Amino acid sequence: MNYSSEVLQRFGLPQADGAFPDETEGVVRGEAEDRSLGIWIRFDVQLRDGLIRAVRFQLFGCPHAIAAASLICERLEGKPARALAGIDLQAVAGSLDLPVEKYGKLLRIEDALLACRQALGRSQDTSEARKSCDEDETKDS
Amino acid sequence: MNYSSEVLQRFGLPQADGAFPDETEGVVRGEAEDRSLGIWIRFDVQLRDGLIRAVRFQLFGCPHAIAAASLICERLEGKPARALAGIDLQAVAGSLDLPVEKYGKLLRIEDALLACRQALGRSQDTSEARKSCDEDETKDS
Amino acid sequence: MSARPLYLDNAATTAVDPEVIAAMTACLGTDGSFENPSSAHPGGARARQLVEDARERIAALVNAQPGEIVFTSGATESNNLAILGSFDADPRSRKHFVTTRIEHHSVVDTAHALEARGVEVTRLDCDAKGVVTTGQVLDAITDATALVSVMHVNNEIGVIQDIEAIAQACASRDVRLHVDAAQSAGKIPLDLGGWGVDLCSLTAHKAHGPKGIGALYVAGGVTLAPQLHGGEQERGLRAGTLATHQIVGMGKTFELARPERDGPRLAKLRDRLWRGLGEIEGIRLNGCRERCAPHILNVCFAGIEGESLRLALADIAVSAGSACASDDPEPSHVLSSLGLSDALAQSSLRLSVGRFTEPADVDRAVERIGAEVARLRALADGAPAWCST
Amino acid sequence: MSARPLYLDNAATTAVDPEVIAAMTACLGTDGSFENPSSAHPGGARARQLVEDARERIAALVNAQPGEIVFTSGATESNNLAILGSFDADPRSRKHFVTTRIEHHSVVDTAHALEARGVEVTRLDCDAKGVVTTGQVLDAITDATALVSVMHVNNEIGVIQDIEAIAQACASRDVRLHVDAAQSAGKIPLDLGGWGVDLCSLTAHKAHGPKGIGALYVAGGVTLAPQLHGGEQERGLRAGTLATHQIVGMGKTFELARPERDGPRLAKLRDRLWRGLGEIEGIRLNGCRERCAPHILNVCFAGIEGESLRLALADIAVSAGSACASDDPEPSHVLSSLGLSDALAQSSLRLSVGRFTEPADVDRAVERIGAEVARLRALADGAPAWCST
Ligand SMILES: Cc1ncc(COP(=O)(O)O)c(C=O)c1O
Ligand SMILES: Cc1ncc(COP(=O)(O)O)c(C=O)c1O
Repeated sequence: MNYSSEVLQRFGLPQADGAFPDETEGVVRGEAEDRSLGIWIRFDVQLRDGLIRAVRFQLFGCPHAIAAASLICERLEGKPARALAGIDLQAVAGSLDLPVEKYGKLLRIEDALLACRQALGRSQDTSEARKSCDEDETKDS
Repeated sequence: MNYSSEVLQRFGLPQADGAFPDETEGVVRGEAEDRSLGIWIRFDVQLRDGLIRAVRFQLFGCPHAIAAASLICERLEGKPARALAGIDLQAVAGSLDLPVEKYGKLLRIEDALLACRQALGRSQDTSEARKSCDEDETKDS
Repeated sequence: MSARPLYLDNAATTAVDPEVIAAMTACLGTDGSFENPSSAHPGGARARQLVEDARERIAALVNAQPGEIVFTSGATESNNLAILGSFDADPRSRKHFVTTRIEHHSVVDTAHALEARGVEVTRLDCDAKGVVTTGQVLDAITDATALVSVMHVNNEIGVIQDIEAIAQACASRDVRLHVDAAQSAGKIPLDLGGWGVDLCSLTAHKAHGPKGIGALYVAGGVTLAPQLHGGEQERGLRAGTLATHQIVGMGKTFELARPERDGPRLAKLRDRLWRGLGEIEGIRLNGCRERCAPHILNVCFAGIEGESLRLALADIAVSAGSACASDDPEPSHVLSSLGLSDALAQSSLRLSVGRFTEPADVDRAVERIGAEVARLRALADGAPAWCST
Repeated sequence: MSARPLYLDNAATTAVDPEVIAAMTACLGTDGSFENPSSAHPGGARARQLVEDARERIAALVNAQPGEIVFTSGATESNNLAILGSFDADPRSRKHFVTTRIEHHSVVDTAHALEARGVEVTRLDCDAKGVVTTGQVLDAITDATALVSVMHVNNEIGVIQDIEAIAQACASRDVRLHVDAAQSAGKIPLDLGGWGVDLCSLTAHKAHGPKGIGALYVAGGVTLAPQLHGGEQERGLRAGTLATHQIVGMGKTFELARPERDGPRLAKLRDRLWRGLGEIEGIRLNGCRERCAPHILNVCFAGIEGESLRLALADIAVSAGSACASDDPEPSHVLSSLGLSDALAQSSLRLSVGRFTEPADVDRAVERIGAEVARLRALADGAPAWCST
């Protein structure tokens, strides 16, 4: 298996691994797993004033998944909460030079973020949120 | 093919190779050949007072044959003429450690010696000569 | 701390001993014995003598006669020659082969080749520790069985099969036994003559000799059909110019090997490794503690994803499964045979020590592995149970 | 006069070039690239890179793509793999093989093995100079022909076949061509890609590389059935741990080889030898003066018994026939094909020069041969005519 330097770097020194202590204020948690793909992931997202202040992740899975989770955490910080539903998976895969057979795991990572979004318990319509997030992402990349 | 040191020595430096000049006194000549065995041999035997004074040989053939011819020449010198018909082939083969597949060539060498004996033109009965020669050889070896 | 890279992959291959390198080099250049051992001239005869000396040394280590050693390009070729050569030469054209599920690929794939030729193959299961019993072998043998092939030391988990007993069993049924001893020669005493083994594959590069040279022990009276045609080398059993330097290298390798001395030294290193790693929670040994070759330790780190484990320890030369299959993401057929799930098989590592492994190397490896395992465990803290099973 | 032994047997094998020895040695010890090229760890990757570099160099010398080079244990194995592998993989199961009467034993014997499997073999005669024509090849090809195998340079008499024309002929009939180029690589430019050869056997040890390593060129799109099972090495075409030092040695060998420079140098030495020996009465050249590889000279000393000739010159390393058959008292099948009697074939010697042959060596050889021939001629003076025919 070949790994891009982006993957190697984030795998060796993930930027946002871990979790927030259980009672940390403003933290929502979201999980996803897929036994057949060999991945389990959990995000802790800390929000303040509608913005994502910090994200932490825990993960059982391959180096690509670890690197992807790490990169996503980096990208989310400082974004509005709706960004949780608007990660551009293609862009993540591209940045890390992920092999196609790993794309399935990205979808599970997205699921965990969506679970966070859901946990936020907002009343907004998710599809509308996703739409504006997409706009954000486009500007962002 | 392995060669005994006896063969190697006589092949590298045969003791009696060559022939006597055509008009040398007291020289008889005898030849034999066998195309299927790849051997041709010619002996020149010089006699004086009924004794073999010197023997020379010429040969086309394998190293074992050359060594055998050389050894036989050495053994004949100083012997009575009847020794030409009395070479102990077993002893020669033993001295040189000849492989069995070479024994056929020894018989052709013997033929050439017998031809010399014939050339001597003596009236003695050959079988009688051989008999006494055999006695000589036994003492000799 | 030394910068020397950590090499714990001696079951994949080994560094060549300096004495072996010296012996090999002396057969290469203009001032050495570079001549063709088949040549009739004195230089050829000298090379031939070196080849015969090497044959003697190899025979001596495994209790064989020099005439029973046939040089090949390695144990892969030896396994092919032994198995295909036995079936091609079987006077009764029998068409049944008995082997195990945990053989090296070169036996596994040769068995497939036999099947394609209409031979029926019985593959014996091992137990959870990797052991195959004599009873299983006996039960599998039928009137149609031409050959049984059981490896001595498994290359992934190190388990040692009881070849002496299996040889007796085969002999009792008049069936030929082939043994793949690629991993054991030099580390465990081999008594091929005494045990009554018919065919045995050997290789140099697992015992601090060169790669690309091996041998097949062919017990006196055992007939084989050559698989490589051309030239009368090796009594017609294996054509091709004899590679003097390789053969001399293998001879020196087997001369230097002292199983009675090297085995215990390796076992001490392996035990030190196991003591150190044993401190790690949730670690398990794959294979059989009581019947394991001295140089191999196969461990499972439950709860750590295999690919991440391997990448985290990429600076330590170890194997996941066997080297030959390293590009292959399939879980090891050997670990699967022990009953491990695909995930646990993927989370396993083979660590193997050698002549040049020092206790300090083992300690550094334990430290590094401990640290990475702790890091990845922390990362996966809270993961569901299936991640550890 | 130097005591350096006279080595004029470079067609049997060659001394390894010091640069090649250095490259090989660097792959052996603990401080070298000794790791298994199939291993996933960085040491394994480094070894793999060395293997791929070598593959590129070998491909470059013969105008091939690196992916078209499959490593084997030598040209013997390459010949076996090319021929048996072609028939085993033939989609139409065709059962006709065309080859010549002057091939190396590894082709000759493989053809016999094919016959045992029901393949019909056509063996083309050569003319009195050793040449086989394109017309003969075309005439022999039938609808059942799966493969044609013609050697490039004959190992006994050095005659060069017109492979380019033969390749065109085979292509025009849609039949696969295999070429044994063991003797030519490094001495004569090979343009495998340009000529349209399908399969070509190469070896290192005839060109100042190590024995026991060779390659098979398998042109893109040509399918073969592997003959050695186990492991995914060499795209599944040849199992067995890759012998890094051997492969690196072959790579260096092919990198150092410069046919445009080395060929003419060798030819000059060979011509000097022929000029010197030509003074000897009754000497004849076996083969073809105009189409001869630069390093080989095969001469017949009519009127001198073969075994005595060989023993007399035992201190000079030369060959009677080919080295592989040196223990074999049978006359060479190649010389017989030229029409020589058994006796004349036995009275023939192959002298072959190499990179380390100096003009002074040639002169000493001429002197020694001249003296021994004179001595044995004198000894056989007066012999009947049959001794010279
Ligand atoms: C048990 C076993 N058999 C056979 C082989 C193949 O040996 P070689 O690399 O000499 O072909 C190996 C190692 O590669 C092995 O471990
Ligand atoms: C023409 C030819 N083909 C094949 C071979 C066999 O090559 P190897 O010795 O590499 O098996 C040789 C030499 O031995 C040869 O001269």
